[in-house]
Amino acid sequence: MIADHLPVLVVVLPLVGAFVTLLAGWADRRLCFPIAMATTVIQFCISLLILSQVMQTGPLHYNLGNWLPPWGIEYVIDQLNGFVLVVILFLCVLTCLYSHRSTPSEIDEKKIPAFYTVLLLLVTGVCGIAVTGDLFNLYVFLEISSLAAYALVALGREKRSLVSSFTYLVMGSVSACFILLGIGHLYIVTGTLNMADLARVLPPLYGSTVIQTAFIFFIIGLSIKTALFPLHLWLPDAYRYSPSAVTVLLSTVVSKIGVYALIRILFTVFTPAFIIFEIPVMEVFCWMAAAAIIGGSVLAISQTDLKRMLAYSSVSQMGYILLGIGIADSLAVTGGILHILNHAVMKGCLFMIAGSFIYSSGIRSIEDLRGIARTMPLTAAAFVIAAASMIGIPPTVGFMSKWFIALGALESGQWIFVLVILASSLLTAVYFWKVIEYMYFREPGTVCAGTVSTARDPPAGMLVPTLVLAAACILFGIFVSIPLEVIEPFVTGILGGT
Amino acid sequence: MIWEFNFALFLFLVICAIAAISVRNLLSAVVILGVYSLIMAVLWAEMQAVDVSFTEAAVGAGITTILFVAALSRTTRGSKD
Amino acid sequence: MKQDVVIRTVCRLVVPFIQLFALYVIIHGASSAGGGFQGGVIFASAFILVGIAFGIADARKRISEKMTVLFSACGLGIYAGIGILCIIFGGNFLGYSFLPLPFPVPEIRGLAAEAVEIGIGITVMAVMTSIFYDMAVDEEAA
Amino acid sequence: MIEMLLPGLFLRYNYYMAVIIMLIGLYAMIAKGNLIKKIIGLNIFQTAIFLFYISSSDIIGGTAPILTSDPASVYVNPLPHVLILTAIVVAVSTTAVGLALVIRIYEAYGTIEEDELIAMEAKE
Amino acid sequence: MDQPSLVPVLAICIPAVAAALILIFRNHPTIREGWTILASFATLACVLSMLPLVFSGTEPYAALFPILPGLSISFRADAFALIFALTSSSLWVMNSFYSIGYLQAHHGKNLARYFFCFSVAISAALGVAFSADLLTMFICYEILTLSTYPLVVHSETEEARMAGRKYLAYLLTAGIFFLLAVLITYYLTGGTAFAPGGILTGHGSALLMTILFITFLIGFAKAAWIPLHAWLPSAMVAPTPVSALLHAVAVVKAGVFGIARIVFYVFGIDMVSALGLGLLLASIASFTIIVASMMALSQDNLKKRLAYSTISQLSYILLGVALLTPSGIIAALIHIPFHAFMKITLFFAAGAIIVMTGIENISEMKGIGRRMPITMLMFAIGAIGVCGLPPVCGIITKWYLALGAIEAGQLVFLAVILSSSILNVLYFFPIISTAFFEKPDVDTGVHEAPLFMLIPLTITGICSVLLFLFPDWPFLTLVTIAESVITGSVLP
Repeated sequence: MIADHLPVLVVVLPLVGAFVTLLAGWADRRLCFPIAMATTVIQFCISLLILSQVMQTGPLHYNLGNWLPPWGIEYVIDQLNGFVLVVILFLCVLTCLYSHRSTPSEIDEKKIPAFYTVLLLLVTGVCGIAVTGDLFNLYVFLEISSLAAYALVALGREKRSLVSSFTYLVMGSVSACFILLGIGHLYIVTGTLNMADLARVLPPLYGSTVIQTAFIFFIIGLSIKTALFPLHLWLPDAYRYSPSAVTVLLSTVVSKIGVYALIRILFTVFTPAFIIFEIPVMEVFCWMAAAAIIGGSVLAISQTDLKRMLAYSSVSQMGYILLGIGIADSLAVTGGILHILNHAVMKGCLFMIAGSFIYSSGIRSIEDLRGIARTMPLTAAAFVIAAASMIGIPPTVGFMSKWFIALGALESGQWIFVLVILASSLLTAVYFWKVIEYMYFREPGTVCAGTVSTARDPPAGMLVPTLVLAAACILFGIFVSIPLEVIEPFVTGILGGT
Repeated sequence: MIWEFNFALFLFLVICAIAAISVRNLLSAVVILGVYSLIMAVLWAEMQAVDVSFTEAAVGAGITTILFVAALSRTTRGSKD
Repeated sequence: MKQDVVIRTVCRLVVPFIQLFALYVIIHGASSAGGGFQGGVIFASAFILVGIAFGIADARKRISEKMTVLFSACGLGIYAGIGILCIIFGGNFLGYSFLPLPFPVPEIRGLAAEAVEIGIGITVMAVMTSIFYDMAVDEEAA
Repeated sequence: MIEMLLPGLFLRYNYYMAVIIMLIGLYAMIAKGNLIKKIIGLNIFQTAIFLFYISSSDIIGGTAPILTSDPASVYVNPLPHVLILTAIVVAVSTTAVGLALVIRIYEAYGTIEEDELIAMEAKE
Repeated sequence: MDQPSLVPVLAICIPAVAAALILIFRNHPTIREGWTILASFATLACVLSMLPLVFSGTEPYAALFPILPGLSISFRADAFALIFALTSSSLWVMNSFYSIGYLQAHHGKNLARYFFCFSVAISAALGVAFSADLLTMFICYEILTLSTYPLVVHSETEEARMAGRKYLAYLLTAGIFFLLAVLITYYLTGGTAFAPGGILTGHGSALLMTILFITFLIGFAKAAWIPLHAWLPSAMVAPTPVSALLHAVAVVKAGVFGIARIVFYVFGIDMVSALGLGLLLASIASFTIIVASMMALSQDNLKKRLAYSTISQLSYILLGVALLTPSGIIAALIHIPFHAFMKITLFFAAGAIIVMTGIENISEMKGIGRRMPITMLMFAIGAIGVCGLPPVCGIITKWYLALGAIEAGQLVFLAVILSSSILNVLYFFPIISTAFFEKPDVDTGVHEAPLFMLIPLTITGICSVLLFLFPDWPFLTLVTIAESVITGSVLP
């Protein structure tokens, strides 16, 4: 019986969990973590069940309140959101585990219940985005997750986290407004908000300027959300100044769900027929993504702060995903979607490591990491694996998605993007190798010699998620057919055969 | 509906919006924002959106203004621009 | 402001009416203009008014910060509980018509919708009030 | 020429107004250095979008979508109204979070002017 | 004929497992180094066990798992692969003993990391040898690059780090080109598995093929052809066993081996000769041979001189490949093990001198042959071999290479070979004469290196002679089989 209601449970559960956490925090602060952890773990199990159902029986449909679409809100889960749901909840579980040990040193004791409550609200938001088949509902969940994200960023102890949170809020609200405008335009013309319905109704209207305007609004709004290159300005500060666990969440869950929304709107609502043949927006999109890839890498090279460097690297890596989508070739899109998983795994691991350095030694600057591999061997080893994956060295996950995107670019005859991808691998290598060289091949500097020599690998609560992700970097690289099995039916569905 | 009346409301709305962002005293700006919200509520009532209008009056003109004033009471009233 | 007798008196008179009106708005949400959200906001504004006119401490006596947390959780519990009850009785989430009540279906829908609106109203009231508390009170003073 | 345009213009002038107000709000968010002003701009921007939605559902001669006994009455489309109710909730939440941040920024830095904040951060 | 077998995988896994064990026992020097020795013998045994099969014409083949249609991780131990694998694994045994001796005397820190990376590098080198398709080769090739980087910067001085950066910059950039070439190949043919006679025939225009070929060549910068050679001399700051690894055992050999694989198994002799790419490669190789030899003349640092000598010698292999004639192929393939044995002897000797006397420059080596007679004798054997004089194996290469040049009707390359031999003599014999015939400034008596170093270098030196006397087993036999497979596809 319950099996039919999984799509809604995955959203309601964290919402209830959030308030239970709040109440429990009132009684005893130590209760918050187990509740939050249990919630995310159950959700992860649910998401796995959902995915297996989708793989067996095709897309799931769920009508809230038994109202049929297009009047009621419909939750639709196909391979894409099933996949995304599993990915983000996997990261949520690990982040939650990680936060248990990392947050007490970064957040006021009093705010721990608030932290877990908001974290679960964030999870509610992103799960809602993932499962909903209704545009307006998507907007609402987007705002719930964004509001939670602003609050989480502001929880940092440094006072600059407040300013970065405010900037994030302003940018995020503008993007949400654009998305709302886009939804409004679509609604005025079609009178429906259901995505599948829209896809049915829209084709005769593709020539309409209103539809094109709506499309542009969506693109702008979601570009800000996903921090596409010239619109990324909020991202480095938000990543740099938030508590470690929050950075992990932002870089893996929040940014990925933005990309998911973009893919959903591009391919399900507007369909490839529109985005490829009606307006040449994908061309522009590809160039912007290419600029993001190169620009993000170049900026990352010039950073001295580890977290900030990783943040710019995120800008670059999001470019990969968007490039894969923008090329709109079935191989490239497969690569782009695969990179959602890959980047979540790699970047989650890297930010966890950056957090571990801060936790064990207080070191944030790359130069102070000299010789830290000797005292934190496991953390440093995980860093090497994740960095190799970011560079795209086989047999790690990063290699596979680059392979697909580059192959897709080749197939569609866009050589220049192949070169961009390959060149950026080199740039990525430059900035990660700098860190690795400092960690492994230098004596501790005079300033931080003491802290480096007393640093130890973090407690198991932080180390285990890090190592799990590092292992995932290699496992998914070798067994890449597992995620591909999920992605390929979706891509075939929207773009025809591979 | 009487479009002249509507149009006048719209003009007021624009004037209020401009005033709200250009007045240097933040408290005045907030109060003007409240007025703006009220006019908006009236407009919506005119457009048959009674429940929305009702909400805007309660939330936009009411709670939001109170929140702004509360925030101002803990920060500062002056603004450079 | 605290010394202003007129304001304090007017407030004392007005607050019960505001609350009554809020309840009216909540209850009639499903069938006329209004609803849980608007009603909740109006209810909260009553407390906020008390806070402004008599000082935060006085408002806190009427509804403490812990109570706001409790209320918001309860409201949410009503909402989610009814949704899940519908699932238990074989409908979809919030599929009211499946609730086994001895009334005709439209009535059940109406009743369940009311209950949900009340839940929303309580949550909104509590959250709004607590936001106001957070903003209007210095952390040191609290 | 103008005579031909006028009916269309008047029919849709609320859309143009909405766009103008939107631009005012956006301008405030980008150009104003005061954080409170930015939030005011955000509010204006959001309400303008709501106005846009409501205008879209407005039918001349329609009645409010409240249940009446007369089945022949023409309703305006109620769906945008429901959407806007939700959107208003979102807007006020955003405002509340923003204001809370402003208060804490003021406590930490003693100013809510963007340029002064940047100057202070650069000094650190 | 393929025979499903996991032995190639086992050969690759043994060093990898040893690497893990080394990491676990990182704080117990004896156990740690015991694993290295044990693994090296086990690997050698594993590789040797495949010889009878290959001699009888079967090829152990292991397809691990498919990644995509046409893409899989697969290994095949054909004769061609075994030439390289046998070289690497047998020299690893020697190098392990030598490393222990050398590092106890020199650079004695971070040893766990050293042995770990060494094992991984060997594993990757065997992977390159056995890989049955381009993707597997690329993966192993990249791992080889990364695992040798910590070895290059082992001493952690600023100079070492600079060398390491240069090393990575060259090889990772090259790796990108390699990847691009693999991508294009996969895109054109829908598969990446090697096949004798090539897989690219009929899959693109002449221009595209030429570009692809050049991309592959750049991709194999490990072959150190000029102008992509600069990383090799600067990597000389590494400890001597690492230099031996780079020059003889794994790294540069992986480069030339890769090029040979590409020419014979991806493009195919037919296409390469039809497009005139053989001539292109031969010109590059000739240029490298001559120029690198001249550069070697001007080096006073012994290891640097050896490095330039390597660059020159590697291009012998490339030249043999480029000639595309049976004798040329034999010359190319046989030079992989022969050069390895000779060069490792030279490096071991150079390392022994550094450890015992601290001398790195040739001009300071007056009379060192009297103090370290065995070491210098072996050095002389290696040098004679590299010059191509009997009774050391180097002459066999030169013989076949000359034959190949004549077969191809390109007498200009014959001239290149001969003039390079003269250059070799010019830069090696002064060392020998300085060592043996000049009087030392101060005579300090006989100080041979410790046995851990002396024995391996003696063995490799003697092996170099033995390979001249009995070249058939196993290398020439393997080479003949490989050659017949390659040319057999052309001339049935």
